[in-house]
Amino acid sequence: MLDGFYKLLDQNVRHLLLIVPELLVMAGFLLGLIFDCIAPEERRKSTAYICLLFLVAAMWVNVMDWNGIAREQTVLKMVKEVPKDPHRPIVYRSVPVQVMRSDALFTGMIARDTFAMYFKFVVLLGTAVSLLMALNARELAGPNRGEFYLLLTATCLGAMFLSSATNLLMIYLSLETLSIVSYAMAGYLRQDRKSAEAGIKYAIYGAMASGIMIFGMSYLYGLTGSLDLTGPSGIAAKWFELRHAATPSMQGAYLAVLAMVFCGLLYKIAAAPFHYWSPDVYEGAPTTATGFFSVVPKAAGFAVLVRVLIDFFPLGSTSHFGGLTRMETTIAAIAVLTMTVGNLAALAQSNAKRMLAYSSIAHAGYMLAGLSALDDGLGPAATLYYLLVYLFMNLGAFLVLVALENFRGSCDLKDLRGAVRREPLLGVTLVIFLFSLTGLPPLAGFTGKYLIMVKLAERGSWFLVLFIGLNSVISLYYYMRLAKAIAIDPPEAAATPSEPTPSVFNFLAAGQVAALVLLFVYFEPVYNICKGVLEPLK
Amino acid sequence: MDAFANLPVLADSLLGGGPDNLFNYLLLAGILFALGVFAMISRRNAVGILMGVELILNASGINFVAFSRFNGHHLEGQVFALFIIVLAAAEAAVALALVLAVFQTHRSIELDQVDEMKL
Amino acid sequence: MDTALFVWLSASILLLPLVAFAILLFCGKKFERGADYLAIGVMGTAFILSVALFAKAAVWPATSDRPIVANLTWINLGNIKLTMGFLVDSLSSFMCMIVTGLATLVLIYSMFYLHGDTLYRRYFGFMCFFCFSMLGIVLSSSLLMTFVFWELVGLGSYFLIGFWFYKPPVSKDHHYQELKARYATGIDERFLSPAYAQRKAFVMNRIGDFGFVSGIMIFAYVMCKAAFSDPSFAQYAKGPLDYTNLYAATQAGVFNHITIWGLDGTALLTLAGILTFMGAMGKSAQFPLHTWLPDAMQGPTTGSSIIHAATMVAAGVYMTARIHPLLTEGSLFFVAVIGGVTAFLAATMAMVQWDIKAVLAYSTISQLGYMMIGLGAGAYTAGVAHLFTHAIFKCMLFLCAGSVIHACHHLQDMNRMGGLRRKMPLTFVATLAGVLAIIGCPFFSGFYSKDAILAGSCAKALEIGGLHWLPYLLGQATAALTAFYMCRLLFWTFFGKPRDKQVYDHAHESPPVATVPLMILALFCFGFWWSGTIVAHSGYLPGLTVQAEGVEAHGVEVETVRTTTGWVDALMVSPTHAAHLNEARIEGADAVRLHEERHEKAHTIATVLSLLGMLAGAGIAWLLYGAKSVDANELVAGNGLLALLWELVSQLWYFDRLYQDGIVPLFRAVNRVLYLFDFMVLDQILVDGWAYFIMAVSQVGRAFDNWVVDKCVDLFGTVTALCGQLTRSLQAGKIQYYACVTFGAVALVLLMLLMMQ
Amino acid sequence: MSPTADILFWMVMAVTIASAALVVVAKKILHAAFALSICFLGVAAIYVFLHADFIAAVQLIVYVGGIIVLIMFAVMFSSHTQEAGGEGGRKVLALGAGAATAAMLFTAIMLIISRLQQPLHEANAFATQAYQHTAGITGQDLAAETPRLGLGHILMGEYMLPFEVASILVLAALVGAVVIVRKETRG
Repeated sequence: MLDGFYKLLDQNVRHLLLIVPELLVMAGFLLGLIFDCIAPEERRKSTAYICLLFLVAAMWVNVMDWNGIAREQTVLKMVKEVPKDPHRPIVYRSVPVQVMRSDALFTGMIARDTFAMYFKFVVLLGTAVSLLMALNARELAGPNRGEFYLLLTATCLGAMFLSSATNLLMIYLSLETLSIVSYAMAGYLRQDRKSAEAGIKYAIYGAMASGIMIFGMSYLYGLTGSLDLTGPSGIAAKWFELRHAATPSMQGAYLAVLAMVFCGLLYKIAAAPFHYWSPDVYEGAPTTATGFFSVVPKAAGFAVLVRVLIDFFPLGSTSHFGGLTRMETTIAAIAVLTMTVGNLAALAQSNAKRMLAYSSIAHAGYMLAGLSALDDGLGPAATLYYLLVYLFMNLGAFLVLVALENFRGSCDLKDLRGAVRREPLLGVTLVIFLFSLTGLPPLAGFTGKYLIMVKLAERGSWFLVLFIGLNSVISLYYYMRLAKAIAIDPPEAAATPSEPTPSVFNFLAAGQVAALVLLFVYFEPVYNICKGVLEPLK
Repeated sequence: MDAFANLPVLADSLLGGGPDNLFNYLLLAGILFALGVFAMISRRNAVGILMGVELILNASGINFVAFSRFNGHHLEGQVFALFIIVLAAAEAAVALALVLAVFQTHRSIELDQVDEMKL
Repeated sequence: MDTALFVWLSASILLLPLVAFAILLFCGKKFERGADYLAIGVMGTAFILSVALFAKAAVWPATSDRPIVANLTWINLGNIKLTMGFLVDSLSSFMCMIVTGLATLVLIYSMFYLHGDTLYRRYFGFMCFFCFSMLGIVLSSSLLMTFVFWELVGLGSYFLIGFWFYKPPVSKDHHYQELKARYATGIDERFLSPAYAQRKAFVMNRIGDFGFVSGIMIFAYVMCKAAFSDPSFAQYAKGPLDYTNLYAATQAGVFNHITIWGLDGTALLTLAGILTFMGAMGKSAQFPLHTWLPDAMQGPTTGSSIIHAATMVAAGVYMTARIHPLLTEGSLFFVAVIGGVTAFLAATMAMVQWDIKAVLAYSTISQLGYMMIGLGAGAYTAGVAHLFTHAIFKCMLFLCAGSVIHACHHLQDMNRMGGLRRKMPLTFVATLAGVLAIIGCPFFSGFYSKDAILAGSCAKALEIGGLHWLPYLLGQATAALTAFYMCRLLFWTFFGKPRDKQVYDHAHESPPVATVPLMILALFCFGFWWSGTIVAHSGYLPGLTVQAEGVEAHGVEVETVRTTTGWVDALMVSPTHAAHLNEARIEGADAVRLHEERHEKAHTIATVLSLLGMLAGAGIAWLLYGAKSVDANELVAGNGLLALLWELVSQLWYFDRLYQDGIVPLFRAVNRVLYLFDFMVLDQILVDGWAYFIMAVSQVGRAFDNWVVDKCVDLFGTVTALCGQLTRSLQAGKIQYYACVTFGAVALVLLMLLMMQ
Repeated sequence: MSPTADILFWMVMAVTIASAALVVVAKKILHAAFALSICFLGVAAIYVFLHADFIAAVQLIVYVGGIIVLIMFAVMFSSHTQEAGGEGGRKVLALGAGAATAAMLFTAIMLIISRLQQPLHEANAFATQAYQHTAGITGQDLAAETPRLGLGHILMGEYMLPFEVASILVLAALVGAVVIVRKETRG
């Protein structure tokens, strides 16, 4: 009776070898934890190096893995060759075997496909950059600093699993890993009133959203009898059967169940009306954490959103029981709402951090607009491309903000005035990041917006195109306010002497600017990759 | 109203059958969910709000276990419920730690007074 | 052997200096001390990789016929794909070696020369940036990429010319005025400062680049048009500006199918070739765009030695060599004439300079002219070989000059030097080797390459005659002039009695960090490195067998070729050389023999004449400046014609005056007219008039405004304020409120979905 | 159907719902916490009705034994102030808004259930067909009823990965909670 179980156990252990990046991050977390417990206070900075080492190793393995899957599509497998002539020995030969486009690991818990690997790459990159930021942020300095790096790493692990999750339980679990650890990060500055407030607000709001989501999931499970999304007896397959046999009134109920599930995902990417938490959390959390929140969990959220969306509304089926168009309209409406709310609210902010928080809501709106074009892969591909660009420009902006906050002590616009005089390179790169966030050429922010708008225009969603254009104009105003404060306005008072800015900031900022220019000049291959990684979902 | 046409039918299928009827559990879960929402909105104490969260999580758990039972004993639902409980514990630990942090910084856990950050 | 190895090697060579530049730029504060070691280490590594690349490329079968190309699609414009990538053949790999090797030595030397400079780190960063751009030109596989790096190289040159940007113009330089040194003649001293010189270099190059871009556009247009109109040319749409594609297309006669402005075929190709060559004229300081190079001497001498003598100015020659297969007879003749005129004019100008760097600068221009003669007059290999030999000895001469200048406390006027050979023996030896090389003394490197150029152009002249004698004769005359001015420099600086006691007493030999690179470079001035006759028979260099095989394939006797070509020639076979030989073969053995005989004859003529010229030039220099048996000033004063010529030459043939007092004012005048038009017509009549009109209209509109529009605006403002209030209340800061709104929204959406039938 | 089981079931339902309602409306937060623990006990009993003994046990141990203790602890620690304070109008407003929202959501959920009654029924008809009487069921019946492996095997088999992830999550949450409440050792 237990034979099946042992087989399963065996298979699971073998599958462990296929999630080396995750294992590496996990090892980084655990080793870092041990080190942090035993190391003396002044050596706790090294925790970050341990985590960073494993993150980079994970990134490397991930890229190699990706390369293997994407280029070869085959693996070598030993086969037994029995010759017809009985006198000749039996030979074992390795032959190339076609790999399934999407390998389901751990009995369908996670998928091993290029889509997940793309997002894992983004997530790992974002975490590594955030880790370097955290290492040099003054507000995080203190005897307990090591824990922050550990929390970052644990969040990254959740994001990685979320990128590849294909099972409701796995989605819920990794989403919660992402969330629960984030709450602690938001409330990390326990002496700070705002940080504590941010933490508790984040926790309550997050619990609320995941509550709605799992309530929806329970119905999904009840209806289909499965927790797997894909597969022949999975939710998606069963779902189509059900929908096929459904009356119009049942259609609405099905969509309502699905909408509840999507609540939890939309909350993660801070789409309206689930964006309420984000400005408060972004303002109260340590600036490093804010930069991290605005990129990594959002990327993972988009990963699972795209995956679930495409599972339920496959690409290429232009009208699936009429549901697709309704779904598209819904996404478009959310997108318009999100970008408008984000940009309008950002207009009046006087705190750079909160301004960027609202702006990142708006960017989620742009990306959702790309997702609303589900007829072929191009809309989501543009969103994926935008996400990579967004990683560089938003994280870059926060990076500079952390550096400026280190010696100005605050992110208020009036305190940041004339910062370019003290840090010319960082000031200039911040302006470049802001240009890119606005979507001005010759930076990749332009390409991202352009790709999304072209796709939308192609299928006649002129309304969305118009809104993206209008919103870009609005955003120009407040981005330029920040740029003006930093680059043009004179500094308020005589600069207080403080430690010099670590050169790692200069390096990272310059690297990210280079990436933005490169992604603008050389966008085609990256866009092709984005198109390619959507293939396994089709 | 047309939209509510099914409700009387539901009422029939409810109540009857006691513990053998799936819909009784669904009803209970719905009520707990709604009460949890109610608590989250009307409670001002942070701990009270967290209680609302726990109610919502319990509602989902009941749903899962019920489906698991009536589904031919696929144990997935029970596993899911198990994980919900584990995660609720973890979440409660972090959230209550945060409540203490709020208490230390604000000397109060009435969350409608914790509103420094607004537009 | 796989292409991947070449790609990795090329990419490492190209990107290493860029990485060093980035490190020095972005976290330079940490590298304040170790900037020099970092740059030298990186450049040395790049050199070693270049040697590996060259070694690999040299044994690649029939290198010159089949370069190794690896391309990536850069921009996808529908059917047209623009590419970027590497093109590795013997030419580019050898050039890589030259660039990285010289740069390594120069950087080592710079540790001495720039010691204590406030911008020390920045200097090394700029040098790395320059090397990156230069290697980009060398390795690029398409005209477009060449152009991109071309501009980057210009930028690097701009940085280094203006390296001491804070220096005032020479007319206001107290140090200079105290020394009362004579700089260059014929250049307005008010406009002689690093900051001005860098602008001048940029603008002059821009004129050349205008032609370059036009040429690229003609090529691109023709290639794309052909690819679309004729399916048999469709493959050219992928990388229309790739060199390999361009070569193939030109051979396939693409230009015969396309017409622009009524031009087609050879005429169009000639036009495109000449326009593209204009870029080289700017970068290589060819007549009439040569005036920027002497000014560029305002930069650090070490920068000048690598950029404005050895490599960047040679980029024009390199590019011309790259597009050589595209050049028609007409454009080649143009190249040769420009080269000849440049060589001659620059040599005359060099004769009258008193600034030691200025002499070298004009001589550089003159030598670049030589290379152009070589390329244009059918001596492709000789031209390229001269590029290499010249790079080494001119780089060294500049470093020697730097050593002298440093020893004399930044004095550049040769009038106050003299007799330095006793004080600086090593520098003297190196300078002597360089001078012997540049004047074409037998057994020195310059002799082989220069002689081959003159022989080649003479053969061409013998073959065609007429105006084709012009480049050859100019080159022949220049050989004598070169001997004169270089010997003058040598005698005036190192021989005779010290003319300035104070300077002489102070002079000293440079430390080993400077002299060791000089010695290494001096070693390479000796001819046996470059001579074919010695090495060819030892036969261990792989290039030769390649050549032999290639020639055997074309049916020409191997022995003949061996005796007349060196190993450099064997490697630097012209892309069209094989084709020419093939033509000759088709014409028959007689044609081959005729070809060989003509070359033998030309070789004899050129060698004898240039040796005579060299001896004459050196002899006159000895009479005038070495032995001082004749006083140069008296000689000039005594002869009216000579005085006139002297005046003409010392005013640099009035080129700078012409540009400064003729063309610049002309532009200013045009500018003024346009400005007046702008001001009077556009500003005063159109804009102001419109304003008056609008003001009148606005008076009418005002009443309307007051009563109607203002109310609307007020209304709008009120609505916006209300919206603001609404948004404010939406983000009220209370979590319960957020929960309520969110749950409410969810409930509404769910109900809406459920109500929708 | 066994009437005993029915009555017991309805009683448990009533107690659970009533105590949950008390959580919402109790004036003192301490009372709410007590009500919540009763509610959790009720849910555990519901799990028993659903033949999920293990889950019921876990519910008892983790919720009643753990979370409730945590909550009590937090309440004791922080609520020397009672919640009743503040203006009455605000309180009524909050209650009204909460009630309205909860009612809307409840309606929506009920509508979903009623609309999907048929597919839900089809998918979950197992028990009503095979086990009409749940009272008096024996251990052997349960074993026969679960032909596949038990929860533990499933956790280590099919759900190994979530199991591992959850352990990491709990560890990370612990680190996070400790970091927040721990006293700064310096400054």
